[in-house]
Amino acid sequence: MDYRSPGSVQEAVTLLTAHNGAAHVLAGGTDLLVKLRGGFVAPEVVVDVKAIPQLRQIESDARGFRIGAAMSCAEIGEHAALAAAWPGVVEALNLIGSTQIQGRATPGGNLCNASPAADSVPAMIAAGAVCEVAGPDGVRDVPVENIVTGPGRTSLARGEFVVSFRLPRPRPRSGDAYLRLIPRTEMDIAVVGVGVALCLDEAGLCTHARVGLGAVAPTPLLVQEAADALIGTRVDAAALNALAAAASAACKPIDDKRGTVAYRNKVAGVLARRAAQIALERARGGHG
Amino acid sequence: MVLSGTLKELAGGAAQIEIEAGNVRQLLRALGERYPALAPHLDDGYAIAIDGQIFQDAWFAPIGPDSEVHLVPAIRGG
Amino acid sequence: MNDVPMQALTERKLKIVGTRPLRPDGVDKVTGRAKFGADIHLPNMLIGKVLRSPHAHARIRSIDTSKARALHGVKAVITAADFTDLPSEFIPAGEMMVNYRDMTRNILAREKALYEGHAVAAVAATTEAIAAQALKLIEVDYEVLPHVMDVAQAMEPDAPLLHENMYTIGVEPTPAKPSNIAKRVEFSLGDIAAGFAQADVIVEREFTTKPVHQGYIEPHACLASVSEDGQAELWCTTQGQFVVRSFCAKLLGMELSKLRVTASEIGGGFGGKTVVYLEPLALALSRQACQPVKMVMSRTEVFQASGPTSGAKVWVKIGATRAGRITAADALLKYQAGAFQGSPVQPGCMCAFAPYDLDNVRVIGYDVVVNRPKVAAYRAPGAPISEFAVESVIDELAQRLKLDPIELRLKNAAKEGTRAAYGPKFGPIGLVQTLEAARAHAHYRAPLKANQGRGVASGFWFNIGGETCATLNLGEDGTVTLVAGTPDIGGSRASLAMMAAEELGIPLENVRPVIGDTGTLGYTFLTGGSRVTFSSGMAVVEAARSVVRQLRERAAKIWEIPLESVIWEDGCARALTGEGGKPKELPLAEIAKSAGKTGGPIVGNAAISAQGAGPSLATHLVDVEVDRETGKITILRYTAIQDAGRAVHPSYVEGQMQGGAVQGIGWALNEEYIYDQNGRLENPGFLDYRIPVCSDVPMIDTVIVEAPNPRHPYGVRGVGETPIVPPMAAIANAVEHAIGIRFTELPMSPPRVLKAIDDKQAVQA
Amino acid sequence: MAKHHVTTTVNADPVEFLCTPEQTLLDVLRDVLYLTGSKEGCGSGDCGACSVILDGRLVCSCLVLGVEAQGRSVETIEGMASGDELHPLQQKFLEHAALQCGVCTPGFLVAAKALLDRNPDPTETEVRYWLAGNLCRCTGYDKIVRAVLDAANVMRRS
Repeated sequence: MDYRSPGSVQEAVTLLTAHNGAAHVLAGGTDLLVKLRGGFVAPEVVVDVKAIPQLRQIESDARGFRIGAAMSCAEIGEHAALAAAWPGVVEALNLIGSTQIQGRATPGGNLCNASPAADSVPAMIAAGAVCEVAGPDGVRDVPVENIVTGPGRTSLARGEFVVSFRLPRPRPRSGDAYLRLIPRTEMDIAVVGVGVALCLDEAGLCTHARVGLGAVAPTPLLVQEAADALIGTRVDAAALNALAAAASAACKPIDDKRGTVAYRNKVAGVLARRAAQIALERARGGHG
Repeated sequence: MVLSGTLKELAGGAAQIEIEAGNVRQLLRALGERYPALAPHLDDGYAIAIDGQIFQDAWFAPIGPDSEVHLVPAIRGG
Repeated sequence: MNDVPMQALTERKLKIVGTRPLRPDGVDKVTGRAKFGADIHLPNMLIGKVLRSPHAHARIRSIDTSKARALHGVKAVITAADFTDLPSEFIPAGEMMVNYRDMTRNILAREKALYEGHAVAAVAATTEAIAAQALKLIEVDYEVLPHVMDVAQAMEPDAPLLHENMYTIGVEPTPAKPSNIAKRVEFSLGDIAAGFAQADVIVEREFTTKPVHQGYIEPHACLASVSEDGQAELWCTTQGQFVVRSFCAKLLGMELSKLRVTASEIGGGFGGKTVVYLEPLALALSRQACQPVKMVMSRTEVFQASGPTSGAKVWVKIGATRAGRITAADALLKYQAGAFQGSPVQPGCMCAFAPYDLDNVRVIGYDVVVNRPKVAAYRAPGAPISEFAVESVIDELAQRLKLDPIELRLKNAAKEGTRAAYGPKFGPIGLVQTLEAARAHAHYRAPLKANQGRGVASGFWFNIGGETCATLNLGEDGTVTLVAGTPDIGGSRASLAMMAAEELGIPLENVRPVIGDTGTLGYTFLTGGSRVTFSSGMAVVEAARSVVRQLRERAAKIWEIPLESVIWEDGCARALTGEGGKPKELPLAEIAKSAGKTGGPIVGNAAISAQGAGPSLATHLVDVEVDRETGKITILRYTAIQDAGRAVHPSYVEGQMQGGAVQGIGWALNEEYIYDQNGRLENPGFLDYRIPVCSDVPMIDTVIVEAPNPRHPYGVRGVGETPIVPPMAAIANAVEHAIGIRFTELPMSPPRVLKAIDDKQAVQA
Repeated sequence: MAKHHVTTTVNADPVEFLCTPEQTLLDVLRDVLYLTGSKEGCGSGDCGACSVILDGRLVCSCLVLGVEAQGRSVETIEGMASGDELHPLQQKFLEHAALQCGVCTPGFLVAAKALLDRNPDPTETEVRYWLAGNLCRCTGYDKIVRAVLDAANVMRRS
């Protein structure tokens, strides 16, 4: 195995393309190094993308935020403006692993590791984040929900990698939240994860909502039915129950070492309701 | 002396036995002679309780004339 | 010393024992200087690695190591064929009875691989990468066999058989057919049937617990160096360097004197480092290569192949009168031993009802082999499992009798003179004191909110003594080197040095405690069974008293007066018969300085078989909150109360109580082995084998009660093991009081708890 | 695969080493530089025993490649005391008996230092969550948390 640390997107694309898929992107390494050690992957070369400037900065302008895919979750958590605008996304990023993991783990890695249980992905989906993907044919935009195609599989073509995540400026009276269930208080993989983003009009009616679910299907899900349960309502008890039912209904989970089908179905609804209540508080608190 | 559980069965159901012995070693020897079925088990991780006081690997621990003696499994620990 | 109890000094004014000085090895451990198992490097050192079975149960038709041997950089390859087979006989090794036929098969599979991760071969190479490559080149021809993981299934007559030659011991007549049931044990007192006939209320339940791992943070590691003439050095992380020497010498056919074992600092053991895994392999590889060989387990290997404690099924039935007097208690224990016989079912049986004064009691236990790693000791081996069941039933009995659970326990508590179910009568024990302290504690009266509950449970462990040596070397400057043979896992250097300084009347900082290797002391049994402060403490006190006698003798010679007229106090020899009635005085340092001229070096030795360990009993209080929508349990408050006999260094006694309680919390809430259909472990790591993390637990309040052990010069009882006994029942009882559901299966993980809540609602609807 | 030549800073001293691309920073610290204070408890970032501070960030050195240390600054337990003076955290761990076996202690101390460098006045809850990535099986965490809070207190006053 060789190690390369390109200084530009183009250089990285060239390296990744050259090795016919035997090249592996190294961002935070919190998943890759475990796989390397376990012998689950044996790349010819690992391409460390942390020396590429675009991947290591957060830009914000009138349109919104651009988060470098190789920023560490700890760094992102320290960006006050982003945390104020998208608290749910930032909370989700800051739930990934321990303090030590936070110092290394990145949003790009959390997404492209393609685990159904990745904490940041349901929150990013709810927030409507869009990935900037660079590859041999240039740069293209891909909604976060279209990246993961199955456990460990992504829609990225050979030579492609995620450069950044774009989040819009939050609309007035909007809020987002992410909740997950883990058996302990820290250090676990989500058994269920739910991200909710919603927006109210002056009258307090929900005009816009997006709901992302994690760990309840082969890929993180964008659940339109769950969003529809909120849109046009005052996000009252009835709407929240409808949301919970829709979230539970959208689950296609499996029994595994972390939870049962029945458990995931039920808790997805419970967490959707709780996350929506937090998002609602934040929307009423008034963002943007 | 008193035998219980498994050892009691091996001793043909005898629970309370009178044995002349001045110390643990003499007691084990006498016990083995009286109940040959017991003999192979006596060195098999047993401790001796003399008047409630447990002795492990102490052949020469003295036994008083009216002492109550129990054969109990040896204890290890974590 | 063996049999004559030393005069208890508990009334004497103590200057050092009972205080909280800094531990002598502390600075090494906060600066990274301390050398643990994997921290030693030698020139020309090879790296050893183990090939492990991917199957839970498979016959090994053949092993071809030729390709691995041919690989450049590979210096040694071993299989079971490199170890002579040993007969099935139980041989004493210290307090342990060891079956070397099983041990030699556990370190390297012979006829069969009996669990996933069972070692099959090992290699030593110049680099770890080459060793790993060599493992891939070893060809093992397996005939995969049906496997059995569950204790009840393993007891079925048609269950897959692990050992074709195993006939149940303890049933008369011995069965004609082999089975997975290695042993049946029974303890009984009085008349069970008559006892239940007198009962007004009877509670009967069956409980299931999962195997749990000791979870020491330091993986097994060792470094062996065997020279061309067969002299061997072994450095390893172990609870007992002398036990390792006995095991390895027997397994490798070496003379004890040829093998010198040095215990490194040990990164946790809890019983799991009382056996050998890598050590004999490293020695065999080093013997073949004539180079040093270092071996370190990965965390995956630790979970797959080192011993957890038993999973079990436990049935308990207890009857009591309306007044709350227990009339009869009955229990049936089925413990998993793992791949070879030797579960802790026997102590499990003996401890089950030990906290109670019972006239009619029976406990039957079965030791059953299954296709899992061979169990190893884990903190109070066997007791937490049976006492979880008993303490849960006691709590339910209290509910049915409308009695306070502490009140019910007090009505039946064992005390001095109580006959234990396993036969003997207890000496002085402190259960009643812990129960009264619990009832008096503010925690017991603190208010609770909705979905919150409080639980109580008590626990018992025997504690042991055993073969122990210690040496005190008095230096010419008056400072003392204390050599003990028991590895220091939790601060025992401090408690031993404190007892030595107390006896000699010198400052603690003048005593330097070190852990001796097998060449420096006589046989000393391992650190386990909560025996170190008791046994090594007893040996240190005896050695110190020998030093004091020698010091008095030297002073008597110098003053030319009889020994009898010289006393020892405050670190000085004193004679009352001085000029003009003025007492003569010689401080220790003065006598030490002239020792060469007054008869030679002053050394105190003790080699004892420590007898008279006193049981330690505990009562724990816990408050929990249950999230009814997710099934998640939160520990809100915890108080551990225990009889320490006497706390030599109270901080480290509290530490044992707190650590044991939190291990118990993990056992109760989330720790379990998860195997797939093929008997392969799905969670061999700290990510999914969930031991408690810092944010999972509150502060663990402690109350030390002291009912001195008359058999120890300072009244010491072991304290290390008892604290893991009460937590599982205390938490299950608290959960029952919070949501009205009694959990009889561990762990009480969120999916299990939520299912129970939903099932209950379904029934009510 | 040829070894990489890495120039870095360890505990404020310039250090050069050779390592293969596969070797982790922990492997390099322990087996190349013989700084064995950082321990390997799991090799997967789940126990924190290998905690080091990399350019001011707390990380698990088992999840960092040795080659990634090029041009960076690494702080390990060996650099925590200054001369013969223990860091207040080290002193408080001793005073509170916040260690039993001691194998997790270097990781806890490095992690706690990283916390107090950022937050000189943490609450008990903040301490517990910050240290959740450091496993201790001996102490039940009680005395560790007390030691960290006490050290923070002392450091604020001095």
